[in-house]
Amino acid sequence: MKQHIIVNSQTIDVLAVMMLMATVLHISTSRLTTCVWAYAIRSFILACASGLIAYYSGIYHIFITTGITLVIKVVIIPGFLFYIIKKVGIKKEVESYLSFTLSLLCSCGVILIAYYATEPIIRFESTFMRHCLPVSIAITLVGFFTMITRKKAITQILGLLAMEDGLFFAALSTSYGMPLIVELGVFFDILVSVIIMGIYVYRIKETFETTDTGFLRELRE
Amino acid sequence: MIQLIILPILQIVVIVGLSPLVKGFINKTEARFQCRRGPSLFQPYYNLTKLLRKDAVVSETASWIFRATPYVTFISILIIALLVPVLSSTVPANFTGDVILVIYLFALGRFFLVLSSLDTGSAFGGIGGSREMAISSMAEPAMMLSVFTVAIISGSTNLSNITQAMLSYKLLSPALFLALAALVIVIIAEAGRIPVDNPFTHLELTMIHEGMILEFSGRYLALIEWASCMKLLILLTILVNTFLPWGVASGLTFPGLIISFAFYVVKIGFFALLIAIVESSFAKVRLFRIPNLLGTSFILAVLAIITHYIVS
Amino acid sequence: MVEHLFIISIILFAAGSLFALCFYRWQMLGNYISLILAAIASCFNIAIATSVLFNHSAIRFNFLLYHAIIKYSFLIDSLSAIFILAISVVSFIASIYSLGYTKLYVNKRDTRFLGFNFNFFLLSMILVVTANNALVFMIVWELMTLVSFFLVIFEYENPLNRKAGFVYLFMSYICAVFISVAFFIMFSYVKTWTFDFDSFRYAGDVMPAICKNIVFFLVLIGFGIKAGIFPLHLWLPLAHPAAPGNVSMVMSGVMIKTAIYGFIRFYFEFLTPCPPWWGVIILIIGAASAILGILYALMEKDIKTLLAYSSVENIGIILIAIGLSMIFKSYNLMALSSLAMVAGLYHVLNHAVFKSLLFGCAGNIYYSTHTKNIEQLGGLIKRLQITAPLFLVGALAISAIPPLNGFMSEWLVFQSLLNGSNIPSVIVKVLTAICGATVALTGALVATCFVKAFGISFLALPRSEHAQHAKEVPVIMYVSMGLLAGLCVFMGLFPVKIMMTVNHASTELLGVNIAKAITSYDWLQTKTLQTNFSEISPQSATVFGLMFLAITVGAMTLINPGFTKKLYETWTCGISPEPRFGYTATAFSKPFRIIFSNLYRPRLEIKTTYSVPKYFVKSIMYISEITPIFEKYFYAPLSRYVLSISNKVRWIHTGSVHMYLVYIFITLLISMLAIRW
Amino acid sequence: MLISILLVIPLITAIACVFIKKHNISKYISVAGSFTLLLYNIYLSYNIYLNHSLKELNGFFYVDALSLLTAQIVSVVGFAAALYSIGYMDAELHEAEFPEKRLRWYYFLFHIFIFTMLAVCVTNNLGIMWVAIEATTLSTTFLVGFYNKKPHQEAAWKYIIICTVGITLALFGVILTYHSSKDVIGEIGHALNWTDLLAVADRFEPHTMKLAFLFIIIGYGTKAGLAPMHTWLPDAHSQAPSPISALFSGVLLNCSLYGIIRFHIISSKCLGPNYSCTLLMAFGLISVIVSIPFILVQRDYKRLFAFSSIEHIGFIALGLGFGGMYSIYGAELHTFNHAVAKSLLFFCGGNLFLKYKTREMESIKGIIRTMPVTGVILIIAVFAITGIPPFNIFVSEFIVLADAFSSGSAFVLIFTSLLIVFLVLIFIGYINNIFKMIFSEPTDNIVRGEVNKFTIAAMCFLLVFVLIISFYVPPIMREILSQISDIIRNT
Repeated sequence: MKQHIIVNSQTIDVLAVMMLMATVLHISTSRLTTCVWAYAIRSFILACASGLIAYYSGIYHIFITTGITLVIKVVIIPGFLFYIIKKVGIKKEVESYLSFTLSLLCSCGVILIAYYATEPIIRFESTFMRHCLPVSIAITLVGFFTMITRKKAITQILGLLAMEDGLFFAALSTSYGMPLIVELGVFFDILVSVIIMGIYVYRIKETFETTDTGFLRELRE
Repeated sequence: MIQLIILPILQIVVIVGLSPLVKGFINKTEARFQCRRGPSLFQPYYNLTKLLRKDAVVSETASWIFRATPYVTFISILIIALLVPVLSSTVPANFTGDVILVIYLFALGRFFLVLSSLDTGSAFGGIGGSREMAISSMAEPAMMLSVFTVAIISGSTNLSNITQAMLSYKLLSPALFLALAALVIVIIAEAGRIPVDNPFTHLELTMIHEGMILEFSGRYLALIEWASCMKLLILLTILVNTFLPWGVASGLTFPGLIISFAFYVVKIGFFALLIAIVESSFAKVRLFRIPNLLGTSFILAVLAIITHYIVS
Repeated sequence: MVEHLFIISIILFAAGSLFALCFYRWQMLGNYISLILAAIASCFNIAIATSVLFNHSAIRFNFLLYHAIIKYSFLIDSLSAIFILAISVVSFIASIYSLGYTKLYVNKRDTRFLGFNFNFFLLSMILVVTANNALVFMIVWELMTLVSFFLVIFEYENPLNRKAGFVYLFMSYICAVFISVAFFIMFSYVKTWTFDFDSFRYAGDVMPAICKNIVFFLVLIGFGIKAGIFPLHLWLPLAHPAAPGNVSMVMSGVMIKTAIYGFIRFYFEFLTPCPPWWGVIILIIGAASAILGILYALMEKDIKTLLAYSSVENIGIILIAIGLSMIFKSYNLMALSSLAMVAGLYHVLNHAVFKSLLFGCAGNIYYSTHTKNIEQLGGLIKRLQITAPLFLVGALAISAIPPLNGFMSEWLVFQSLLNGSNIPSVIVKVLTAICGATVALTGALVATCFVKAFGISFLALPRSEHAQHAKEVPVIMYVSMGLLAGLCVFMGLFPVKIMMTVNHASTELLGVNIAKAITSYDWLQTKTLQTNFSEISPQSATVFGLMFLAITVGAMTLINPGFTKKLYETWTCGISPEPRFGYTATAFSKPFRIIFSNLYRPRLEIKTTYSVPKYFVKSIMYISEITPIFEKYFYAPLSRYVLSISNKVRWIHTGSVHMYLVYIFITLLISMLAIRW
Repeated sequence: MLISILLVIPLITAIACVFIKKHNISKYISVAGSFTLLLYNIYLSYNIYLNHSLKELNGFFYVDALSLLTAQIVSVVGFAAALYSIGYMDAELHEAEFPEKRLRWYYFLFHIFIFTMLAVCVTNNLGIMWVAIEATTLSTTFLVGFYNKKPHQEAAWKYIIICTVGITLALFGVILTYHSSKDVIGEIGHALNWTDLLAVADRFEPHTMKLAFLFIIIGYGTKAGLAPMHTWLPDAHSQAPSPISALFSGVLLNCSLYGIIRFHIISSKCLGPNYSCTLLMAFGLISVIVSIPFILVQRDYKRLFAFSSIEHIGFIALGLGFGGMYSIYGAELHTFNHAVAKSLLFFCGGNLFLKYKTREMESIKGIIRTMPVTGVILIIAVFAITGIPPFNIFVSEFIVLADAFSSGSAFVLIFTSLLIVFLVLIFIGYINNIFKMIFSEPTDNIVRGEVNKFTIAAMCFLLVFVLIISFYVPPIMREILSQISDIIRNT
């Protein structure tokens, strides 16, 4: 795709920042359901972004991606998560190793690092979409960070999904999405992995009477 | 011909014949020092002849080692007698071996003696044997080093060559002197004289050599006693004829031999006297002081080597 | 022709091991077949070695079976031939000895693996000294280690044997690592991807001095471990006693010599020219090993451990000779260097013979009494009537008593030490002289040690039931030992033959043939040894001795024809003698324990228990043991340190998934920051 | 068509296994399937040997020597594992460790696992490669948690969480690579095709590529068990059924390493070899270091083997990092050697577990008495894995180290000398732990005798490879290896 499409980069950047905000919301909230909602919202924004990009760049297979995103990430996965939460009957509070303020500070640091690391790249970047790459890395890292701090299995899944969102956004914004087959494969994998994790959350609840993965410390040196 | 037949016989005769006399002489002089008349000079001969005629009592525990030992000891000393320049500096059996062989032949005798001492299964034999080995292994390096000094100075380890070299090498260099001092101490230790060992004691706990031969009797005892006398004489001979080879005949002329014999007797006599003086003026040192004594002689020998290397 | 012999012998060894393995029902039969095959193969190898030595024709093989980048190439030059000779002679004896010795294990345990490993062991040693390629050398070297390891832990029920085996394995792995690194460094300068020794030969010319020194030390430690020099001897006194008698015979007799072979290969072929101080270091290490080895041997009660320590001592003496040879070489005194080399190789052969003899006799003792502790023995000379004199011959030979072979090599060592006076540097001169004194001291201590070994275990009264009821061993065992004893005498009486044989190797190594220089004729018109210092003819000495013997005996009978011996019990202050009165090994070596007390650091403990009235002693217990310095102050702390460290580190596997994620996260962030620089 | 068949075989086998209800039949089907796979793979490898590389479906599949070796390992170990599974799983079923109907799913997942790994090897598209690697995780999660007891679930959870996170990072790496290539790569359909990327790799945007390779090595490194991302590995290996553990350390790690290597090639063409080589060396050395204390002090033999896998992967990474021709050659040889030897070890471990019902090493005694064959094979395997001559791993290590020394750069020398010290420590730990089990008096309550025939057969099958490579590397393999080292150094 050598031909350069002038995408209205402001909008994309705005969307990027909104996704970041959604992620931060994900950190700052203490309600599990809110986290899931945050995920749904972020996926929605992602879908919008991909739609825009598809529209502007005229690479139409991105529309397919958009559709799949809407179906899987906005509808199915949150639905599945709500189902799991109800079925397993997890307490609604999010338990964390770090206090919320502290984890917010940490995530700020992480975001800074993301910008710092990508600085040489975006320096050479053409004028548009300067924020996309750092933001997507930031989202990934913050998602990773939540996986570390959150105790419950389900919240770890959410963190993982956050990482995936960042990833998708990176793929879309920096290089107009990957080849379609790859996208499909990735979607499939994510779906399956979430389902498997859900199953395991269920099983762990069955056997350990808790979904706090901090208690899984049988196997150690 | 004469060199090959007469001289060896002569040497053997001198060593075998004179050795009891030396012992007798030392005893006599010591007796004199103690203001006794003491036994006659020829008492050792009487003892030996008496012993040789006696039958033997052998421990029933003992094995063939015990019976073989006297012969082995005696013969090893006899072989040594061939290798040492006694009258003439040209030793007939020169090719047979050198001073290293001499030292190791002594070791052969000792080896069997100690074995026989263990063979009887009595505690005294063991005491004597283990002490003997301890002392001799302390003495060995010092001896070897002092011999090395002479060997390196004279450029050979064959005793006769050493003697010849020494004949030409008139003055007594400091290296030689140190080596001599070392060797004297070693000889006292090897021959089992005071202050290392007391040949007269039969007090169990102080015995070394006597302890080993406690079970021997009859001709066995005779052979061993004789062997020890010869050992002393041979050590002295090595001492006098390598370090102070004055008057040793270089040729094989009859008068030359006579003269050198006279010199030999005098020198041996002198050292025998020295031993007697030492024995009657010192007390026997404690067993575990002996290493210090021998250590001293070792240090002297090392010094000898070093001085030689530094000087030359 | 000879090439075929070599290949046939390899095949025979392999076949032997397989035979041993595949007979399950008739294990004994399989064992016999394998051992006989091994014996035949050894004979072939003897033939090869002699032909190589006397035809001056090196033999090369390149087996087509090649590796990723390496050819399996072997070379038999005269140096290898000398070692093949030693190995094969001992292998031959050991094989036929084992025919008897393995009876010890019949129906007690699975002898298949014994035969299997034994054959492979012999084979691997042959291959080690013939390998002509670094990788192949390492392979066969470790093959040797492995099979000998399995032989060491053959009786693995005994935890001591297990420990011995593991220590042995660890040490020899370290040894292998050092040697490999030495090869790597040399290789990095030679840069031919075949790893052939031919490319390493005279690699010394292209290497910078610093690398050569590093390689020197690597090789020193690497082969030093195998040779058992102090303080790397740790495994040796453990492993050799643990192995079955026939095996420890081979291990102590020749396996440790392969390390000497390695030293010679490296220092005289790969790393030439070498600076004098290398030789000096070897000399000092040799002296230290000799003296310390024998000092520890002196304290031993276990006869096989005692022999193992004395192997350390003999390796020391060999190293003294090798070191001297290096020094002379570096000062370009080639003739003297060759003399020293001859002395060293001669002692290699001698030690192979008499140490195997001694280990074999120790095996006989174990066979008939089932104990190796000489305190338990005594009076065996009346029971093992043939083993006793054989052991005596071995003891005399190892104590360098003329006219046996030990004396000749020691004499040569002394001669070469004396020749140290030709060295320009004064310090080295003095050092050689002091080494001479050390060798003398060692000799005396060896004599003491073996007087103890023989006297305490064979003489006096039996001190235990085992010794009481000892029976003479099967014929084959003492016959094979008899062969070795004969060799001892022969090599002592005809040193020139051996010397000439050895001389080929040193000639090829150093390019100077000293055959003419060091032989002359004595009055018996037999060749005798002579150096620029002196000459010696053991034959004539022996002849004189026999003459004197005849004379003395004759005289004795003349003086007292009706001489009678009355048997009576030993005088023990009037009590009838008991076994407990006899001197024990501990008692015998007591003076040395006191004299060298700051080396041994003996721990004494006397427990006295009184009976009810406080005046009568019921029993007195006397415990005396010596601290092995290196084990206590070096090896033990090291291992403790490593273990504690690793225990501390293991907390990182906390088991919490969050923690694990943290590791990844931190790694990610750090490296993201890192790549900006 | 050649390559597609390679993928189809395990797929069919899997489906057949799951649809046949009776596990007695399905187990033989699985063996047959994996055996055909093995044969076919040999045929394929001969093909590659003739014409160096093979493309299919207009470049969607691409097989060259590098992928061939990995596929080869997959099929060899796969067959051995399938064979072993029969014996092992029957024994476990006999012990009623799990309900019978689950066995079908075992074989199904087993072959899906093999399928995904083959897909990793043969695909040309880096994105699909990522998908396949993620698919390996997903297909094996249930195998790790197969017995579905507490520790197994825990292990499975850690496994899926850590690996998915890592993999996600790897995907980011893929995206960044794509991003850095987007200015130079042309037609979008072929975007992310490795061959096409490599062709133009020298014109990539370097900074992005740097970041990309970083993400890749951390992401795929997690799956490959490079420290400090290795933490899932010991748990998963110790809890999975032994054949699966064998596949894990024998094959799975190599597959993810294969992923790293592909990117390593690209980035070393784009940035010059130093960058990626340094990263590989760093992570490799860290892995070796980290594995040491756990090998020195260890209670559980399966964990021990797992940690030694970490060490060996680290060694391979180092070998690749040294970057010399022969060091890469050696490293690739090492992958094969490690695969067979380590699988062999895990099989021995499986037999021990069947016999003694425990993974605690101090409660296992006298193997050589109770199970002579397993004991002997275990000895050989241990010697092989610790790199003792004359066994195969020694050869590869020797070659790698020799080349590292001859490279002459001080940096490499330091790494190598450290590495050698560590190897000694690891050896000591190994022998100390294992031989206590082998040579000792067996406890009386253990019945003598082997577990069953199939296990022994599988072990002998691998043993043959170990011994052959120890003394002789067949010319075809040598050719393939040298081709690989050419590919990696893209000369």
